[in-house]
Amino acid sequence: MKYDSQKVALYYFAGALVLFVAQILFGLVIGTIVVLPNTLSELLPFNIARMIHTNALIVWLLMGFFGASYYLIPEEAETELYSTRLAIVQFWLFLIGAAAAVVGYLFHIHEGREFLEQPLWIKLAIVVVALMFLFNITMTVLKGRKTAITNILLLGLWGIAVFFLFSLYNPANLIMDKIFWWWVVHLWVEGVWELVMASILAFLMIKLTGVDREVVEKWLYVIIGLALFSGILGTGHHYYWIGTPGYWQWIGSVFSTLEVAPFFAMVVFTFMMVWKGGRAHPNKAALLWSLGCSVFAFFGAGVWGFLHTLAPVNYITHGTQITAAHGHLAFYGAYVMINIAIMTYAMPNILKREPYNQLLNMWGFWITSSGVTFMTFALTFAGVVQSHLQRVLGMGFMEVQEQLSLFYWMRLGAGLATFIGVVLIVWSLVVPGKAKQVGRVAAQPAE
Amino acid sequence: MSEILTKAAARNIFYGGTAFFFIVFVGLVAHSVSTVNDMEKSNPVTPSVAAGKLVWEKHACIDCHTIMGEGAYFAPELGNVWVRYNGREDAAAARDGLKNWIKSQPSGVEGRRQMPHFEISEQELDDLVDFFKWTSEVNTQNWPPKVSG
Amino acid sequence: MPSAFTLLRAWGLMMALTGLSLWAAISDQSIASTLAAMGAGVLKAVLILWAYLNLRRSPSGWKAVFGVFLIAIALIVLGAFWVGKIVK
Amino acid sequence: MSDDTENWGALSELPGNPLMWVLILSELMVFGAFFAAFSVSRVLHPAMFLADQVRLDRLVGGVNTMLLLTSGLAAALAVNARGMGDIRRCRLWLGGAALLGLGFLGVKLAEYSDKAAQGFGIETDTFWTLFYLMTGFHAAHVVLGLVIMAIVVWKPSLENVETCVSFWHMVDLIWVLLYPIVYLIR
Repeated sequence: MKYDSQKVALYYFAGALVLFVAQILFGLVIGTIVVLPNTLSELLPFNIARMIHTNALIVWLLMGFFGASYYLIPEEAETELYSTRLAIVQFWLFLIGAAAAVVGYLFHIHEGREFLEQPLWIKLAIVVVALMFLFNITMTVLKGRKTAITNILLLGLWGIAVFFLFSLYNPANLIMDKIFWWWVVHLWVEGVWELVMASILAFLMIKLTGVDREVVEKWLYVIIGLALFSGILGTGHHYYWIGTPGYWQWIGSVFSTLEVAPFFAMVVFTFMMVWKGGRAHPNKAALLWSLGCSVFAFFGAGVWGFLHTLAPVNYITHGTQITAAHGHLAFYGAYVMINIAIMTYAMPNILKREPYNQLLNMWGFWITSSGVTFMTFALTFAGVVQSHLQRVLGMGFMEVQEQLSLFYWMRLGAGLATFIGVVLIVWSLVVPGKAKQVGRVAAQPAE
Repeated sequence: MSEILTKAAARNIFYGGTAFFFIVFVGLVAHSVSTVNDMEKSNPVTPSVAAGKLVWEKHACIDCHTIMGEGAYFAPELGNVWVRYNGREDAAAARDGLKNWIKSQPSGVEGRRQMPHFEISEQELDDLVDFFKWTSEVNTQNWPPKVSG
Repeated sequence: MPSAFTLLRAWGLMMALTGLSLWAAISDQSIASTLAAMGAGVLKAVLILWAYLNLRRSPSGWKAVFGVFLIAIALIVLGAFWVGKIVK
Repeated sequence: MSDDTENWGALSELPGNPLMWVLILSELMVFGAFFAAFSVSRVLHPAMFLADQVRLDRLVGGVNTMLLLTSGLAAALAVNARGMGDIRRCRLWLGGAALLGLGFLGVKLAEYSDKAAQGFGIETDTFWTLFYLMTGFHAAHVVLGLVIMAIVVWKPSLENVETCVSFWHMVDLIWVLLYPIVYLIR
């Protein structure tokens, strides 16, 4: 860490980790309600717990992106942040807004579109927070060095803000509602978020492998080119059955098949860089998360996405547990892991510690990843069975759900493992390692 | 020097290509929106349908149910619930059936998923049913494959 | 860069192929005209790559990539056509 | 195009900017998928495809093929002129290529309005959906190619001309495959 203002990222990483734990806890709650339906049914209905689970995820990922930007932009732009104070004010506003939303949800104060349940005033507050953030980082980049990484990161972050504006538009016609709801949801996670992810990954590759910036930035352009050339029209795979014309089935099938390509390129990219770089960076855990990120994103977003993206397949699987399986692995691989990777890299630097608790952190990696992987398999099997019974044989929904309870128990178990892994990760990031341990890790020679 | 030029050009091609795909996307969405507007002529969003959608949102129904396959997968699909209740043949019975079902929740049956009790007025219930009826008449390219949803 | 003569020759060939496939398609609807149409299309694609895009100077890896692409398209199209004939 | 500092890996071996080749290869995949989809759909709905395909004018498609091929020749000659340092002639050839491209679009528009007048729209049936999507998406690329040409006429560096013309040839390449598949093979 070269610039004092990078420290402000710590607020965001801390806030993100708190919400991460909350997200997993509420995931356990709804996982439990699925298998033991009478749990909390009066006090905390499924729909409320579910919106906290998903909203906490989105908010903590965004918070991690903000933190990552505050950490890497000064270093890339080679200048202090435009305003540290603004960044701190922005953090508290965002955290208080998120907390207010969650407390409000518990008292049934919410709106009713999936993932966008925040009351209007919170949505407006998010817009204000986003503008503060964008102003701050844009000013920083403008006064400093401009690199491909800052360039693409900024484009991604501005895109996040612009497409969020569509959350304010809620027409009475459900089809129109859905068409533009996807402009937030899809164009975020399969569009501009990928730009943020790819630029953070590129930054980590430069730092961790020692490969030339030139090489990394070229890869970065290839990856994001593939991502947006396929991802924008890939939105078509959400327009199959919502009242839109039939031609979307062709567009969605063709373009979203290509959405695998950028994720594949990311895998090749990270492994090539590590292989070519040949430098043994002392922060092995950060490298593990970076490599894991590209691999899990490829499987979660790429492979599991392709699994049900072709219109004839989606006709049968749409809205079943297959979607849930894909959602869990894709979010974990692409966005959870990139956040943990940058935190694992940056937090020791900010806290002026040697890379510490690496072993614990890597245990966290393996346990969490195994948990999410097992969960994905359980849900995939559940989805296949559900698709067959409900969509081919025409059995009733509740009847089919009873057949799936074994899978749901397995999912809950996997969720517990995930939770343990998450605790390990958070512990390893927050609690300083023992002095002896630090010494031993630091003493390891670079190979 | 030329190195920098190549990368600057790469950036411009990325922007240009992205703009191209986005324009094509916007054009197609604009066309789709016009077909939705055409459809509204035969299946208009009446004030009660619009009010019903607000009831649907007020109680965050989508965080358990799905509608046209989108939602939380915890409770049945409601995009075609009107058809499932045989509303096309006997509208009055379907309306009563749906309203009574909602009013009778939670069932309290042990081991069965519970739908919470919502404070919904008679008027709101009618609006909600109108909303379901409207949704069931949307051309969803024959989705879902079975009436079970 | 290919010489103007090379380009002109490729252009002339492609125009002739277009005329040929058009004539074959209009004059009869047998399998021969299908083969002629698809063959002319692939041949024109090869000429575009070879002369216009100057791929003859590119490494064999790239030639293989485009070759496989064209062969795959031709096989899919003709295969589907053939299956359609059998089914009918 | 490939000294050591400018190494984009295999992409450096192709004429023009490497990122344009990312775009071109993506497009080839997209159209390849559409060609496959079209062929398979024809097997599934032989009667519909036969009845609809008869409505297409093969001659119009042939004329368009020739327009694009000739435009491609002009574009290739523009690269040659630029390679010899003759910027004025390069611009002239590019202008000629663009004019022929406009001619292609004119014919295309006339064809669309004729079909629309006969009542064939994008939602009429699977054949027309695919016809409009494929040819429409291709025509959108022609428009994009014209925009790129305008930019390159303004800034005609060798790399720019090569990049632009590579894209233009890709548009040709797709059309020479699209023409037999959609118009000729019945």
